[in-house]
Amino acid sequence: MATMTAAETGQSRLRPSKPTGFLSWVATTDHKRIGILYFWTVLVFFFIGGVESSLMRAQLAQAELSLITPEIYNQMFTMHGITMVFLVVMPFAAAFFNYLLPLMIGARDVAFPRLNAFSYWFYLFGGIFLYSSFFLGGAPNGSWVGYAPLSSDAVSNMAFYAVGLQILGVSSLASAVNFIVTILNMRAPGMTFMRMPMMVWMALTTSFLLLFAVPIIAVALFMLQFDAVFDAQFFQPASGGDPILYQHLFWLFGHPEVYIMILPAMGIVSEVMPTFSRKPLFGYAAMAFAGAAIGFIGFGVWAHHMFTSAIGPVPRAAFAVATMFIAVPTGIKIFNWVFTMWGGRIRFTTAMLFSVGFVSMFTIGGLSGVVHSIVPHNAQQHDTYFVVAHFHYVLFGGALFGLISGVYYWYPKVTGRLMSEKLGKFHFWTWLLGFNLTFGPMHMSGLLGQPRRTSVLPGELGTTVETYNLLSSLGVIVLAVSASVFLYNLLRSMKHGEASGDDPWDARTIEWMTATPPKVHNFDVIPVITARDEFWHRKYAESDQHIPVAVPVGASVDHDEHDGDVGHIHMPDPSLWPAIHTLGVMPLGYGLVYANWLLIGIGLVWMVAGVFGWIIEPLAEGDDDEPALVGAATH
Amino acid sequence: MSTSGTQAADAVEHEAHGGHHPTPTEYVRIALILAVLTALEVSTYYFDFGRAGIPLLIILMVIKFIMVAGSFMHLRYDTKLFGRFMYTGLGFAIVLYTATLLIFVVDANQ
Amino acid sequence: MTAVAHSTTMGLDNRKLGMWVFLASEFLFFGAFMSAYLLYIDTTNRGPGIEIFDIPFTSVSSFVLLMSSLTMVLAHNSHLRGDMRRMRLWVLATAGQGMVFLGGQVYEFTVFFREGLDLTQSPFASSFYFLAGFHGAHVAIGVLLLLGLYSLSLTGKIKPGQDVKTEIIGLYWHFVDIIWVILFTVVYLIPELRV
Amino acid sequence: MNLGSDSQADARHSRQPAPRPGRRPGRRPGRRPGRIALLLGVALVLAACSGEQNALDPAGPYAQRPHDLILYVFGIGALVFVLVQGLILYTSFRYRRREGDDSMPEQVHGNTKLEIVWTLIPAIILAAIAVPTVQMIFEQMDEPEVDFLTVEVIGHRWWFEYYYPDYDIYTANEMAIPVGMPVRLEMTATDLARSPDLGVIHSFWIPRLAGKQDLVPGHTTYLNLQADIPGRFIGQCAEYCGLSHANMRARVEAMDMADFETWVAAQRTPATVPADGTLEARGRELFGDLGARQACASCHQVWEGNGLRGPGQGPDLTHLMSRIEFAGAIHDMTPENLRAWLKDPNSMKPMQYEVNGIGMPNLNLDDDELDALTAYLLSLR
Repeated sequence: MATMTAAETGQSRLRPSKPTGFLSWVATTDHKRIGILYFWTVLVFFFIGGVESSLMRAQLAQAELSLITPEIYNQMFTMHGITMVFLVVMPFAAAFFNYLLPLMIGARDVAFPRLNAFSYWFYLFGGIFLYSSFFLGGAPNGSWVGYAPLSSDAVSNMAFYAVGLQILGVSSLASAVNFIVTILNMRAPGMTFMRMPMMVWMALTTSFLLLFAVPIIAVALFMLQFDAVFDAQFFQPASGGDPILYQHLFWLFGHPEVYIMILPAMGIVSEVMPTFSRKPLFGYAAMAFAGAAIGFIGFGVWAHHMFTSAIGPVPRAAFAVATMFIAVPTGIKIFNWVFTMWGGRIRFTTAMLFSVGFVSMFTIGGLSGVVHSIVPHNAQQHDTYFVVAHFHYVLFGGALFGLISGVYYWYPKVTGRLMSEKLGKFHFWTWLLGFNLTFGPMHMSGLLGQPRRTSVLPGELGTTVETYNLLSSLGVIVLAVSASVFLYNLLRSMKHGEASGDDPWDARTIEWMTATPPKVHNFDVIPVITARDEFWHRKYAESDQHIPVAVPVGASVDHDEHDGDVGHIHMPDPSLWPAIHTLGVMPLGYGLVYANWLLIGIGLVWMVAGVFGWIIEPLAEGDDDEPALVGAATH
Repeated sequence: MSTSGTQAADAVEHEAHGGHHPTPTEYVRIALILAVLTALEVSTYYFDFGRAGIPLLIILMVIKFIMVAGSFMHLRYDTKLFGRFMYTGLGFAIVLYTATLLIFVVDANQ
Repeated sequence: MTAVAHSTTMGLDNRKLGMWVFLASEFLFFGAFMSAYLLYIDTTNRGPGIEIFDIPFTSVSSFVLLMSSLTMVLAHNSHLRGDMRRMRLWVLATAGQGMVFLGGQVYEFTVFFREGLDLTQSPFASSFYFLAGFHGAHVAIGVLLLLGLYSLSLTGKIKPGQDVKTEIIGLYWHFVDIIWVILFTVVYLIPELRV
Repeated sequence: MNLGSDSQADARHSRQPAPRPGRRPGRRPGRRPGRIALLLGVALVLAACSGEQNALDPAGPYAQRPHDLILYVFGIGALVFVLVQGLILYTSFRYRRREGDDSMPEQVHGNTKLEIVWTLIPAIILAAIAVPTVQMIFEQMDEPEVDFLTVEVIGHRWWFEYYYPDYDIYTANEMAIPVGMPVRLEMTATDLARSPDLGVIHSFWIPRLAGKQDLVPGHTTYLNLQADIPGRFIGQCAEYCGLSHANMRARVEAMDMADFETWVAAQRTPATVPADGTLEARGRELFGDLGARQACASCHQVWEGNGLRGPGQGPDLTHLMSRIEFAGAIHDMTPENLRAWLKDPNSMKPMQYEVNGIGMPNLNLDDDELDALTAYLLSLR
């Protein structure tokens, strides 16, 4: 793990300066430590989400079971959805972005380190807030889409959903702004857009999607929450409100959200595949623009989630066509990955296996996605297990496979040790098996008439459907075993893993150029970038036949003008204010859920005071801007 | 390293448009024009412009928008990137929400 | 100051860039409220509708908000020239106009409420209060920022060379103003033409 | 459609013995193109043709047409699947690094021609499936061109109500339709004015007859369906609607025209009033008056010929025994089940009466009352 050098932060009185210990993590503004915080928090929520899904699969293992009551079941699938989308996949990507973006673009940190900490705390408190509902009268049970007017019914407990997601949205929006500015403005000299690693491209695209999508859900959630708690009339048909408006607003956000979850994984795969194929990414420009195109078209297809809702044939037709054509850039990406491998010398490490698994499984999810755009038959698939199968192939077989690939790939960068390949391969194959066993049969049970979100498997669906459900439930056991092995491998390798050295994979991008684990300031000398895959080009020259030839070690290293003395590089100071400020969202949130004006007031005052403390907090080395003027300007 | 580059950045920026900042007099002139336009807008409430009313209001709104954004927010003098952000956001909002409202209109007519 | 100062990639200030990025997303925020308002403009559930608006009154407060943009830009101009006394004056003037606008809105809401336009009355009422109210919340945040700026410059924490701070608060303020330029036309004036 | 319903002397409705599930429908001749291509898809689909709620086993044109289209798409999809997965596997094996091989591959950065190829080919394929899709969207949603039957469907938490405007018939859970005639459903969800159920979104879905369509409060949505063979077609609510979403089933009973006319006539007859002094008569009395407790009649209607026949808060019970199932069509209409239901409804179907007033309350009936009410309900034929 990264350690913090406190040398330069000692002189600030009001800032915590201890390099280790609990407080140092609460106060950290180091993007690497924040990334690590994200990662472990994600694992906790992933575990909880997994338990929720296991309960559901147990209930559906056989027809007409009653292991858990419908009340509990409905909470389980709602919280499973919310957890996996907002508390696992999205922040998992944030973990990678946090840790890697500055390293990949040759920066010392993100543009706004304290805002970065703020994002993390908002995420953590948002998650805790959502889960506190279990102890306060039951979790939300109106499904993760929260369709009004069902969700404005008090019995659905969706006020917690509306406020909790709002909190998570603030976190996402803040990190989106942070990453966009970081990528645009903090690149190392020579790092042009077309030299950025593909992962950075995907981070940029994802951040823009968040930037434009989050405000939309924010509005929908405000309306929903005021409908539920304060009797506003946005979606209440009794006074002329229109529930369809909620669906539009939700999916205007919800569809880009799908790409927000998948694009980071695509970025990871685009880093892993070239490294282990020992070839550059095939069709770099096409990949970058296909990613942007997916994001852009992704904003124009939202109503395809509403093909069976109250919308007419004209919008149905228009959105069907738009939806189909999102398959084109997706196809471009898949072929480019395959041709990255083509002609390479592929080393099948665990990371590479997960990446290949990603491409393969994601293709299946993509194909069933195209099938949904066949509107007349969409009416048969919609809200059945066919859809459940589809989006798990995209988000589990896609996003999660990619993200786990990234864990195996960058684990040595973070810890300096390799994860066990033997356990890793066991993890991969059981993961692949368990995944397909769980979600493969759902394609069929859906087409055979099993709707989703039902707390019981009706016996009248027949024994075939029952068999498919049993298979799905058995698959969960395989997945649970597999996940335990993964966790064991993660923890064990931290101490006992083989030492990795700085560049265990013969990698291509500059995050592998610096020390492993990276020092707190990332690079002793900011590298000057002269090529895409800069690190590779420093290691290898190319023969006439474009075959790489190793160059002598050290022939191409940035001149270290400090001769290793890097103690004076000023890094952002740690600060407690992001955590303190953010904590105010708890009273505010509960106040909004229970319509308690006192709590709302406390929360608001707390947060305003927190911002104030944040602003006037002294810095170790002068003010943020125009430091040269600090001495001169005294009036 | 969030802070170390900012001095240079500001230097670049001041250099880039330092000489083009409007003077206070110019700002006041712009504000006066804005005031006149607002008066014109409000006059639609008192006088009947017939069919021209709504287009007139929209045109006035757009002019005011561009004037404030261009002069007061310095879009006219700053890097084009800022303008691009703003108009991308605005464009997205207009296209998406117009499409949404259109869906309601189309469906209501069926 | 660090020894490895390299200018930002695009030669722009991070905070200013960040503010612009944020403002881009704000359009989507207000746009959603505005579409709800336009969708529900006639859905009054037998309660008061757009005829309740008091155009002359709102015109005055709109005008005040518009002029606050002028004082804001003058504040930045003074800061740029290092004239902190004038800068503080203009900042206060801006905050004051913002408060006048807010006071107007509170008054307006109170009147509407007394006339039966309750938040829970109809989708029209809900969407109107939300649209105008969230704009008001933005103005309120802006006023807080301005007062913070004022007091920090008073205590010497904000110095003549640091005009970026005034500038980004100004950007936010002008943004809130141009949103009102749109709202005033779309929410008040255009519907009024149909009455 | 014109039915001489009054001529029916016997109000007792003899139920159609429902054809049992799994029966293969006669394939309609002269269907869409593209069936040929899809050997693999068809094989997959045929292997799965069992069960009653099966989208792959259409029994009418509104399910058949999308089915034919999807087979064509599944076929293309299967082809792409085999191609891409084959390519991935081939590449993985062919280009894996051999033990001891430390040579370096050629550094290929891309190939514009290839990029164009794999941009254009998918685009063309998609265009090929877009055209029939768009055509069919309108075809499926437009009003049928031939004579059709209209049924209004109202979604409640958690049961479907049907109203036949041509005949002024109310029924619940089970909808009778004539074979071979298109039926146009006009659907909405209940509103606050009528029941404490807030009015939430449901979705009506009988997979073998048509795709699903949501029922949205405040909107009227339409769905066409048609059964080409007689039988009982099952389905269920497909849009999550709260606690008992899983217990909200829908049934369509397709019968020959003559049987349908008989059914209509029976439904139009008033309920028979039991003779004085019988257990049924006692039950009828309790139905209308349970003392301090809420009477059945405050939510349920049994139309005895006087006054208007109108919708109640709960299902219309005038001809309760003409239905096979009750309680959202999850329980068979047996005397035991009915008695258990009256005794403790919540144990048979979770509802939210305590918190939301939705569903049936527990009326704390004693054994005598249960016997009388059950007997009365059993007499409503």
